[in-house]
Amino acid sequence: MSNLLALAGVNTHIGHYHILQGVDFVVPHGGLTVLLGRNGAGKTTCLRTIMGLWQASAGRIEFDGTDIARRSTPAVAQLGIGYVPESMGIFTGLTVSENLTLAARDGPLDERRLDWMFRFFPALKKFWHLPAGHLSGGQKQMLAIARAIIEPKKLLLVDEPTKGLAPAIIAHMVDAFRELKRTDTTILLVEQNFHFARTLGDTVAVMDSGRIVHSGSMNDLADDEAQQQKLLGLSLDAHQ
Amino acid sequence: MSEPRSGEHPVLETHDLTIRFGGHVAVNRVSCAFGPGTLTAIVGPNGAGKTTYFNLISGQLSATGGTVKLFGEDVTSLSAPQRTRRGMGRAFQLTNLFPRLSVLENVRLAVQSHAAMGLNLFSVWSSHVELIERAEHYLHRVKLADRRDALASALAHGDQRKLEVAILLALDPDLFMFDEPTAGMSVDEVPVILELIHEIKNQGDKTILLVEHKMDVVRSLADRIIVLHQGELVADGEPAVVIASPIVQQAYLGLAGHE
Amino acid sequence: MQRLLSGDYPRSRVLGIVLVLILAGLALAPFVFPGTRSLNVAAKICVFILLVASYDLLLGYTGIVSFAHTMFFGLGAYGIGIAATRLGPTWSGLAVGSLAALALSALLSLAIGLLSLRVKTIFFAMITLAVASFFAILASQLSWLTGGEDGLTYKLPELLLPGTKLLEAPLLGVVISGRIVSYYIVFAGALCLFLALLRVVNSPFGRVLQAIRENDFRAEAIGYRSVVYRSAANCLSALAATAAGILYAVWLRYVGPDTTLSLDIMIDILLMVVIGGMGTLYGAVIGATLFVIAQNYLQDLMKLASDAAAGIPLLPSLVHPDRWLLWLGILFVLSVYHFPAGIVGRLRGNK
Amino acid sequence: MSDDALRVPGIDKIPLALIPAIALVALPLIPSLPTWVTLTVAGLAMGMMIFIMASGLTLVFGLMDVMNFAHGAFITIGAFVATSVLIPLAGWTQADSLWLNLGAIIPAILAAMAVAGALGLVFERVIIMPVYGQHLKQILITMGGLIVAEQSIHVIWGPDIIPLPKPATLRGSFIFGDIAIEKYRVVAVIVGLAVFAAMFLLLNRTRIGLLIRAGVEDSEMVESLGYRIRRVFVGVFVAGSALAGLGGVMWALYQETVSSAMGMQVMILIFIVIIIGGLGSVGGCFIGALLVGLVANYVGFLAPKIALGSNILLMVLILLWRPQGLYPVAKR
Repeated sequence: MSNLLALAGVNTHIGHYHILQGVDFVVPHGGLTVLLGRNGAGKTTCLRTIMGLWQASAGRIEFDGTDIARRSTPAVAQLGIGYVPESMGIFTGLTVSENLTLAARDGPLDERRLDWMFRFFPALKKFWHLPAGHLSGGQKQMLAIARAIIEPKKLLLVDEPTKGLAPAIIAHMVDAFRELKRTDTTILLVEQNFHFARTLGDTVAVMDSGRIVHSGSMNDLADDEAQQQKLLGLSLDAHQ
Repeated sequence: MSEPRSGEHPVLETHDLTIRFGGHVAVNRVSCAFGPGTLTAIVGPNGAGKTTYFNLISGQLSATGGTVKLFGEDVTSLSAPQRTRRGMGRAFQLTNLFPRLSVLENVRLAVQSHAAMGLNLFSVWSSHVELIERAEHYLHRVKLADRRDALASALAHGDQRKLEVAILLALDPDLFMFDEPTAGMSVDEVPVILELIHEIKNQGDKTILLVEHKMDVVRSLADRIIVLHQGELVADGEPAVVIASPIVQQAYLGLAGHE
Repeated sequence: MQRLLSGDYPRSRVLGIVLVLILAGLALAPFVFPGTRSLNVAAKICVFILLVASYDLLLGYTGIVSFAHTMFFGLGAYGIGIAATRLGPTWSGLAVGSLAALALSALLSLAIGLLSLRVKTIFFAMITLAVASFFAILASQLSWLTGGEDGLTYKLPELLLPGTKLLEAPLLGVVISGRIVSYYIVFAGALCLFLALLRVVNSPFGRVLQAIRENDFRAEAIGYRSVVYRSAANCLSALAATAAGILYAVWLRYVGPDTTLSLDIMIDILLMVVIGGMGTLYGAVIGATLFVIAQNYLQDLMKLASDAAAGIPLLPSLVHPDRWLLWLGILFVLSVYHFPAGIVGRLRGNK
Repeated sequence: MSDDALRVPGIDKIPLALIPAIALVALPLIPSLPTWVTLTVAGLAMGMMIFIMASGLTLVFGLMDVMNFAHGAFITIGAFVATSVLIPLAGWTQADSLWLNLGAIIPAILAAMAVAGALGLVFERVIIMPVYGQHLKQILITMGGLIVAEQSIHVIWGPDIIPLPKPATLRGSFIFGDIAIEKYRVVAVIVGLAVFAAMFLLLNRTRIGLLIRAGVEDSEMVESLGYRIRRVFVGVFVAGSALAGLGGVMWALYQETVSSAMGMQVMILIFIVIIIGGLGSVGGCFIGALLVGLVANYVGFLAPKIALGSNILLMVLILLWRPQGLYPVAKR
C-alpha cells in the first residue's frame, strides 16, 4: 500500500511556542489512520499545519506526490482534502442546506450522494432548512462531517469527532465512519477516545510533546496493553 | 488580604456548579469542597470540563447555575479581579504574560496588586523598594532572577512558564490554581516547578488545585484526585484508589463511551 | 531632578539636549524671541505639550483611542470664556469657570467611560467621535451662551492685560507687560501639569495602565479591574486636557469652535502624538514643538517653494502653504508603519 | 448563549417594529398630517442615503474586522468626481428633459462609483492590508489615510465649496391635495430600497452571498472548504467604497453643494447608524439608518434646538437597551 500523505520533519511555531518539533508519519492510501495523544501533544496543530492554517517552519508535507507545506489553505483544500476542525466550524447562521451547498464547490448538490449521506445522517434531512446553530452538538458534528464529504475527497482530516458527545451518538458516529471507509476515502482521525479509535483505525500514530512517539498497526497496539498504558495512559512511569 | 481565617468553612466550595454553552453542558452540577493545606488534582480526558471548571471558580466565566464560595462567602457574582483580591490565584494553561514589560515588572505588578497599591497615582513606582524586593524574591524562587530585565516575550517557553508561576506566587493567594503547570516544559525544568508546588503545599495553610494530565506528577503531589468526565464529577478520593478505579480507566481510554 | 522627572529620564543624549533646549527656549521665550507672533507660538507650544501629553496617557499608555479629547480641551476654554463674559474679568470668575469646567469634564468622561470602555477599542473610538462632534455643533448653536461660530472675546483681570506695565523700565530690553505675566502663567501651568502627568505614568497606577494595554485579561486575573483603571485614565486625561483648555483661553482671551473643538485640532493632536512618539511623554514635547513651529513657519517656507515652482503643473499646488498637512499626513502614515515609537523611539534607538 | 439554542428560527422583529412605532408616536405630536407625511418621507430619504453609504462599511467590519475611519473620503471623492462630470454637462442637467438629465446623471454616478471603488482597492492594498487584526493601528492608519485623502482633494479640486444644482426634473414636489413630497426624496427612497433589495438578494440568494455570510462567521473554515476568501474581502471592500461614492453623489445633490468636509460630517451619522444597528450587521444598519433619518426630521421640526442631540440621544438609549446594538453580530 502506498502512502497518500507523508509528513517528514515538520516543525511548527505559533508565536513563541515551538509546537511541532519534527513530526514524521505517513497515512497509507485507503485506510483510516488514527493520531492519538494526550491534551497538548500537538495533534490539532498537526492537522492545521497540513491544512495550511499554520505554516510549517520546516519539513515536508507530501500529498499525492507533491509537497504542500507552503501552499495556502484554499489550495490545499482544492487538492481534495476535507477538514473537520475540533470546533466543527459550522456556519451557525446558515441553514443545513446552505452549509452543504457552500461546501459543494464544483456545482449543485449531487442528489445521489446526498441521499447516501442522509442514510447515515438522517437528522440532516429532517432539519434541512433549519439554521445550523439550532442543531444539537451531535447533529452539528454530523453536519461538519457531511460538509467535508459532500464531494468525494481523497483525504479527510477529522479532529476529535467524539468530543463532548453522548455514548449513543458516538456509536452512531462509528457506523458513519465505517460506511465512509467503504467508499475508499482515506481518513486521518485525531482522537483521545481510544475505544473509538480502536474500533475504526487501521494504522495508528501516537504523539507526545510535538513528536511522534509510536506508529504502527492499530491491531498491534490494541493487543499490547502494556504499550497502551505506556503511551496513553495512567501508569506512573508514563512520563520520563 | 490573606490574614488567617477561621476554619469553620472550607477554603473553597462549589455547589451544583453548572455552565451551558448553547445546548452543550460543559460543567454539570459539580459540587465539591476543598480544605486548607490540601492539594487536589483534577483529572479527566480532553473536553471533560477541567479548564472550564477552573474558569468558573476563578471568575473568567460566569456560571449558568450553582454557587462558588470562598471561605464561606458566596463569590459567584463577583468578577475575576474581585475574586483575586479575596485570595484566589490562578496560573494559566497557555502562558499569559505582559509581553512587552520586563520579567521583573511582570512579577512586580502582581506584588503591587497584592499590596492594593494599583490606584497610587502620585508616587514613583521605583520608590516602592519593598515591592521590587519582594518581586525579586519570587524571581529567585523560580530561578529567573538573572533574567529580571529581559522582556517577558524574549524568554524561552520554559522560562515563561516559570514566570507564570512567579506571578502566581507574588499574589500570595490562599487558593492556588495551577492549570497544567508543566505543559511544554523540558525534562530538566519540570522539577523546579514541582519542587515549588511541594513547598507551597508544605506551608500547610494553602489550598492547591491542580489540573494535570501526567499521572506521575499527580501521584507525587496530590492528596486527593477528582475526576471530571463530560462535565460531571465521576470520582473523588485518594490517588491510588481513584486511579485504579474502573470508571476512571474507562473515562480515560474511552470505554465509557461504547459499551 | 530624580523626583521632578519621576525617574523617567530621556535615555538618549540627543533627546536630552533637545529637551533642555526646548525647555530653555520656552522659559526664556519673551526675552529670546520677542515679538507678538513668536510669543504666540511659544504659548501655543506650551499648551499643546500639555494637551498632547494628556492624550498620550490614553493612547500610548492605556491603548485607548478617543476622539473626544478636543471636547475636554474646549470645555476648559469655554469655561474661562463663559465665566469671563458672564461674571466679568475677575479672578474669582476665572476660578469658578475653571472649576465648573473641570467638574463637568470629570463627569462627562466618567459617563462616556462607563458607557463604552468595557467594549472594543473601535467601538470606543466611534462613540467618542460622535459625542465630540455633537459638542462641537452644540457650541456653535448655543450662541446665546457660547457666541456661536464667532466665539467669545472677553476681558481678563487687569494683571493679565497687555496694557498693564509691571515694571517702569524694560527688563533686558523687554517691556514687562500683562502679556508676559500671562505667558508665564501658561508656561508654569503647562510645566507643572506635564511633570504631574510624568509622575502619573511612572506611578504604580501608570504601570497598571501599561499592563492593561499589554494584556487586559491577565491584568484582571491578577486583581486589577481594567474598567476601573481605564475609566480613571480617561478621566485624568480629560482633566488635564481641560486644564490645557483653561490655559489656552487665558492666553488667547478668545474662545471659539475652531480654536478648541474642531476635529481638525483632534487630528493635529493625533499627528503630534504619533510623530513625536506614543507611550513616552517626551514624545508629546517633541511632537507638539515640531508641529506648532511647522504650522507657523513651514508654511512660509512652502510659500517660497510654491512661488518658485509657479508654472510647473501640479507642483505649486502640492507645495502650496495650505497643503502642509498633506505631507504631515503621509509622514504620519509612514510613522505608524515604520517607526511606531516615533521620533523619541528613534532617538532612543528602539526598533 | 443558552436561549440562543431555544429560540425559534427567524429574525428578531422588535427592532423592525421601532420604525412604525416612532412614526406613530410622532403623528399626534405634529400638528398637521401633510407635515407629518413630508417629514416622514424626508426622514426615510435621509435614512436611505445614509444606509447606502454605511452598508459597505458595516459589512467590511463584519467580514474583516476592519473599521475604516477614512470611509468618509470615498463619499467626498464620489461627490467631487460626479461634480466634475456634471459641471461641463450643465446644459443637460438644467434642461427640462428627463432623458437629458439622466444622460448626465448616470455617467456621473458611474464615474463616481468607479473612482471610489478603484480608490478603495488601492486603499485596501496599501493602507489597510498590513494592519489586519490590529485595531489601534487600524484606527490610526485609516485616520492618516483620511488626512491624506482630504488634502489630495484640496490639491485636485481646490478648497472651496462647489454648488451642485439638482437636475431640473428632480426639482420641485409631487402634490397630493395638501401633501407635498419633494421629488428628489422619492428618488432617494427608491434608490435606497433598490440597493437594500439588491444587497439582500445578493447575500441571501447567491453563492457569493453565501460565501460572504459564511466568511463573517468563520473565515478560516471558508478557506478550508477551498475558497480564496481574501478575494471576497477585497471585492466587498471595493463594492463598499463604490456605494460610498454613490451615496456621496446623492447626498451632494440633496444638499446641492459639494465640500471637502462633507464626508467627515456624514461619517458621524454613519457611525451612529452602525453602532445602533450592531457592528457588522447589514440589516441592523438599514433599520438604524431609517431610525436616525426619521428621528432627525421629527425632532428637527418639533424642537430644532435639541435636534442635534437627538441622534446621540437615540444612540445612547439604544445602547442602554441593547449594549451591542439592535442586531449584534455573534462571532469570534
